[in-house]
Amino acid sequence: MLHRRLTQFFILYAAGVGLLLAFKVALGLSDYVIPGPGEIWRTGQTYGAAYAAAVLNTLGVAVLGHGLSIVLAAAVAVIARLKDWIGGFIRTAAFNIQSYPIVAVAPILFILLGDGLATRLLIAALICYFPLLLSFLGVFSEPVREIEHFYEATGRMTWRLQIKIRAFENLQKLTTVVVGSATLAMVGTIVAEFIAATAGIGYSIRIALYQSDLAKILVALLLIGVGTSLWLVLLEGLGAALQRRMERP
Amino acid sequence: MLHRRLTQFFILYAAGVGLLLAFKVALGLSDYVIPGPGEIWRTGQTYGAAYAAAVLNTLGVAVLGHGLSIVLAAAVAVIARLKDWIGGFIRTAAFNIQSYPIVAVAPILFILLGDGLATRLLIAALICYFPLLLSFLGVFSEPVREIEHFYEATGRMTWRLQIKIRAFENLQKLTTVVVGSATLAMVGTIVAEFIAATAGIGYSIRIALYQSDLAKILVALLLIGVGTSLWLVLLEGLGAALQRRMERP
Amino acid sequence: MELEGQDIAYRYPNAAADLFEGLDFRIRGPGFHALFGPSGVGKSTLARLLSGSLAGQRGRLNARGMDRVLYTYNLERLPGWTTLREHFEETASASGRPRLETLLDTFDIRPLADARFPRLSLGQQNRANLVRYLLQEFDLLIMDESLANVDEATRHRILLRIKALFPERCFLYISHNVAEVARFCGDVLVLRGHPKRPPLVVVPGGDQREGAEPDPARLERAMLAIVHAA
Amino acid sequence: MELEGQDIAYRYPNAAADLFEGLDFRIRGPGFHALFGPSGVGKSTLARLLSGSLAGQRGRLNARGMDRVLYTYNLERLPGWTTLREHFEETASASGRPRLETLLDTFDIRPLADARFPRLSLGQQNRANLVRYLLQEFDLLIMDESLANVDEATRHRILLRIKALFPERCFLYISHNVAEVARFCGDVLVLRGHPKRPPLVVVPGGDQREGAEPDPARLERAMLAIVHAA
Amino acid sequence: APREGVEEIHYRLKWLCNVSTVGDLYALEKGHFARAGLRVNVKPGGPERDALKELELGHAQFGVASADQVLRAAAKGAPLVVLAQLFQVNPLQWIYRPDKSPFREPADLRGRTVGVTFGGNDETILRALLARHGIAEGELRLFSVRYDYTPFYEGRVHFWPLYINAQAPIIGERLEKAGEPIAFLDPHRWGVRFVANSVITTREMLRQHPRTVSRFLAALLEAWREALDPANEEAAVQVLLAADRETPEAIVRRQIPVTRRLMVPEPPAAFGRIDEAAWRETEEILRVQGLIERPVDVRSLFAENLP
Ligand SMILES: Nc1ncnc2c1ncn2[C@@H]1O[C@H](COP(=O)(O)OP(=O)(O)OP(=O)(O)O)[C@@H](O)[C@H]1O
Ligand SMILES: Nc1ncnc2c1ncn2[C@@H]1O[C@H](COP(=O)(O)OP(=O)(O)OP(=O)(O)O)[C@@H](O)[C@H]1O
Ligand SMILES: [Mg+2]
Ligand SMILES: [Mg+2]
Repeated sequence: MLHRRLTQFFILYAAGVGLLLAFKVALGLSDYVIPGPGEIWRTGQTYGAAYAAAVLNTLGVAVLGHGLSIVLAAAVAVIARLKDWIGGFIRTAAFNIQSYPIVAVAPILFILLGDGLATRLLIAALICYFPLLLSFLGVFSEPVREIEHFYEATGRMTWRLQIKIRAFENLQKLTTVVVGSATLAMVGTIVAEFIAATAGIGYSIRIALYQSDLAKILVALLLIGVGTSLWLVLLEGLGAALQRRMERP
Repeated sequence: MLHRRLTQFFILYAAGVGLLLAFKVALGLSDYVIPGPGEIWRTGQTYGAAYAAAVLNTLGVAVLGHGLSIVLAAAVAVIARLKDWIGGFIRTAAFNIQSYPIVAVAPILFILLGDGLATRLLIAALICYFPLLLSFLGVFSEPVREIEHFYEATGRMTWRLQIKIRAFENLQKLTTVVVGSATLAMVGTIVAEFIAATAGIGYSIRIALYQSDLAKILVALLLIGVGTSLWLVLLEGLGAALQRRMERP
Repeated sequence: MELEGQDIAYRYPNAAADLFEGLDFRIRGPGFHALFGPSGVGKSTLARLLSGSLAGQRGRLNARGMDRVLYTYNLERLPGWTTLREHFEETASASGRPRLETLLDTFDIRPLADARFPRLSLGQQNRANLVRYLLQEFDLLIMDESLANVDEATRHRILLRIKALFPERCFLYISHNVAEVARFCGDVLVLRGHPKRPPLVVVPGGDQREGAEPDPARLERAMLAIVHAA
Repeated sequence: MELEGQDIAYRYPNAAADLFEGLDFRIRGPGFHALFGPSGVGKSTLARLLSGSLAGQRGRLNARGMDRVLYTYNLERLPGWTTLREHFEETASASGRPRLETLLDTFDIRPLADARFPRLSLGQQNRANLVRYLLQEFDLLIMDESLANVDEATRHRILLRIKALFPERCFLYISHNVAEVARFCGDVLVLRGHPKRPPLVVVPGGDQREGAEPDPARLERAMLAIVHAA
Repeated sequence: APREGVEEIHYRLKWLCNVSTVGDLYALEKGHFARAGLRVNVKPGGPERDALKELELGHAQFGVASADQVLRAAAKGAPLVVLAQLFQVNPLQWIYRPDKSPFREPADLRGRTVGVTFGGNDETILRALLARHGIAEGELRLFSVRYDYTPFYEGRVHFWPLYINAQAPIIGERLEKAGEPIAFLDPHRWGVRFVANSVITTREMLRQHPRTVSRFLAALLEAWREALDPANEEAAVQVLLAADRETPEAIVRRQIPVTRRLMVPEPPAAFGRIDEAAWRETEEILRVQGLIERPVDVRSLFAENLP
């Protein structure tokens, strides 16, 4: 699994870089527009170790942010699933806030929360929670009549039970979304670092952009890809194990 | 519906601005950190019309980008749902690309595609397609045995039919996600404008950010919120109509 | 205890015509009664109206001492995350819990008590579902084809035991098995297809009890009456 | 045409013991046969093995002229986006299409032809599902409680019509209704619970045809034999 | 925990750690702050950061901001005090290829495409330059600049803004390697004096802790002076390399002399000198372009009689 994922990623990455280089050769672009393979290689050697450490750093925050956004999305979805005014209000809030670009909201967040880890985590979580929210909302607001009827009829239905039933019946869908949203946590963290950190791979990318150094960016993308692949494989393993446990006969 | 959505949004917005102003008064902050109501009002009068036009401009691109990303997500999900190597490959590709922050990839996109509308649309679509993909993937890869059995048994199953069955059975979930992802298209477009446009509300926000002009940002957020609300209500109406049509007895 | 319907009518939203109208009936408890009629005539609909899980009927429904009406149908599922026993114990009412062990034997699902619902066979699913309803408090339990996928021997044993275990309750049994309905039920409410008048007639059934033998002649008569009415 | 099983055994993954083992049987076509047995004994499992929708059995299955085996069960659903008629017309095989109108009448669903599946009553759903299978090409059709929720009169009419319309095909009918199985089926394969040996016995049924009256004595005998075997 | 008698202070920079912050880093590394009895937390800035807001909110006690930020804030009533002016010459310049788009005087901009960050101070500076030399905006094309240099590399944009001390050595080296001649348009040479980074604190801080302010400022300016002293260049390089692992040593060695030229006034002892005339000019540019709504008395911004 891990092996396959990584192989696939390397093929993909090689194809991407190959395409860029082909462009370079075809249009006769000079090294400052698209760096040559030699420069990419040298940059990798020089910055590889430091960037790998930065990616690990970022991954750490991303894992936290992902957890936070799962909790956040679940909480919001549970309320927003209600058909009444409060539910509509929370839905409106969640949807509208999402349409604000984080860069526009970030200054306000910094004003309100300061610039500790909290703000960075929150930015990462805000970027990652919304797709989770959408799926949770879809799953949590669709009744499973054949199971719920009994609890309704006997007056035993609670909102927690309802959520549990619907989540369980859609376990596979939820696992797909939760695992997939991990990559969003990654990008969320990187963006947060990009805006306001002094560590992590997002910070390195920021500097590389400032220095107009595409070779560095390509090295960073490689390491982000490897890090993400590792994390996804881990999460998928966990998801599959959970599903097996929950669905055992 | 529209009325309620807008009311809810205005309450929300007023609460947000109220909170900021409370902060201002409590800490005795200058107009530079948090603008006073008078300045917000004047800014609204001065820039309101121009910003509203910019929001409309952005909405137009967002609608296109949303459509594009629905098509993209559906296409990727249809392939990625396969259990074989190709499916895994596409999944890896889709997931890994998603973990790249768009700011890091944008320079490469500009090199490859130039900085016309195409690039902007693509960035908007890239930001918005992934949550769609996750949900589509979840829905498309979970069999509906009671319906599919017949087609499997009689050798009539095609991939298109399979998708159709699974999509239809999960119509409500899909509608939720498609409607909800519209706001992501909005934010995607704004980010694209932020990175590389000379029009649209994202561009205006960028200038306001450079000028540290929170009043302008607040006016922009108000108009984005109104625009998004209108669009969401429209989409929800469409979604509900479609669902009624599809599920009529 | 009694549930009386006067001039009951119902039309599905979007439907062009009433599914039924002018229904008059009286379900008297305690007792084990049946609701019978051809497929599609509206039995499930009427049952859901009686239990309140469907609303919108016209006419008057009067309940006297029959307030807790439960409706169960054969497609219901138990949650997949617990074993049957855990589910039963969690959901049983205080008064129902002591009955659990007896019911496990009556329904022949003791060997399945530690299994989870999704892997059960159809008949096993039917039985597990019915057991949990019998652990509840109720005045009237409407069983909509609840034992349709259970073999006859087990089903008959179950019906007789239910009648013995719950002498104070009222049941409305929906089934397509004429012989069974005629043999085990008190009143058989026969819902009739469209042009027939009156739309509902009541035929007395054999109402056989545990240990008693059915009277073949009476049974034959009841069966004929039911088939004739439907 | 013939489907023969020798020493068939099956165990569910994760299960502690074989569900059944040492099954020997022969299903001869053309003909209308039954698979009978108590709930949970493994009828559905065996049917899915025969049709190939479940794999992993031990022993040997030999088909002679019985290659197209279809399995249908009563929980199947039709897609919700078309009317019944559209679905039937879309999915019918070339040879099946001419039978459509006859089947609509036989199954009494002509008035529902323009309705969509989800709003049908249970028995209507059963019938719609079976109709589409009868529009297919097949050598053997296994019907797993496919008419379980249809009223007796309609069901009997349907069974007789099927036998008349498909004299060249083979059917395996799974039902819990002893009387019906004994009356309409040729061979009744009785699958027996665990300790009993042999695990499967074949009892000849009444095999009644359209227009012919059942022979009460023969039927009585068949019923007793089946009940005794199960 | 801070030692007895040591004050904890937050100092927010304008940008990420690079050559423009060498003195700040030097002060930290070489113990200038510590010797002044201060425990300073030097916090790098960033794109969406605003040191002035943090000062007002009390998240920081000192900060670095550009003059346009300061004037904008002052015009809106922010209670700020300018303690020292770091850059004597604004480092913002435009890179161009003299062979393809030669530049002898501002009139040569006519018909060219010039990159600006809309809303950024490069836009303000360019507009001031155009106004000063009587060039109408319609006579050239403005190109919206963001992260990516490709439009300049591809020759679609002729003049591209950058920081001459930090970015030019990097970008320049790359173009030189490709054999392309480069040159820089310096608005300062063409009469636009637009003040860049300064060290700022709040009025309240100055009133309540005047001694802390003067100790901080003295330590900081001393550190800057030493860091930019050619004699200490090796030490400055090492300090920078330790803080900024992303810039190669060779580049850092080229960045420092450029920075020195922009920052060190005559005489060198007056490091941090506040150029009041330049501030006036900056204020006027902002006012003329409508970027501040009311005039600011620049004198009132400057700290007087520090103990
Ligand atoms: N996936 C599974 N894993 C383990 N055991 C299973 C699984 N599916 C079914 N069983 C068990 O296998 C046995 C046979 O099931 P099957 O559905 O074949 O019975 P059946 O004869 O069709 O019963 P019914 O008449 O109630 O439909 C049952 O006891 C059931 O609990
Ligand atoms: N939502 C609906 N809208 C319109 N018609 C409906 C709807 N639900 C059911 N019907 C129709 O109402 C009629 C009665 O349905 P109902 O399920 O009550 O029948 P039933 O007597 O229980 O039949 P069966 O014995 O087959 O279960 C059927 O003809 C069915 O097609
Ligand atoms: Mg029914
Ligand atoms: Mg079965």
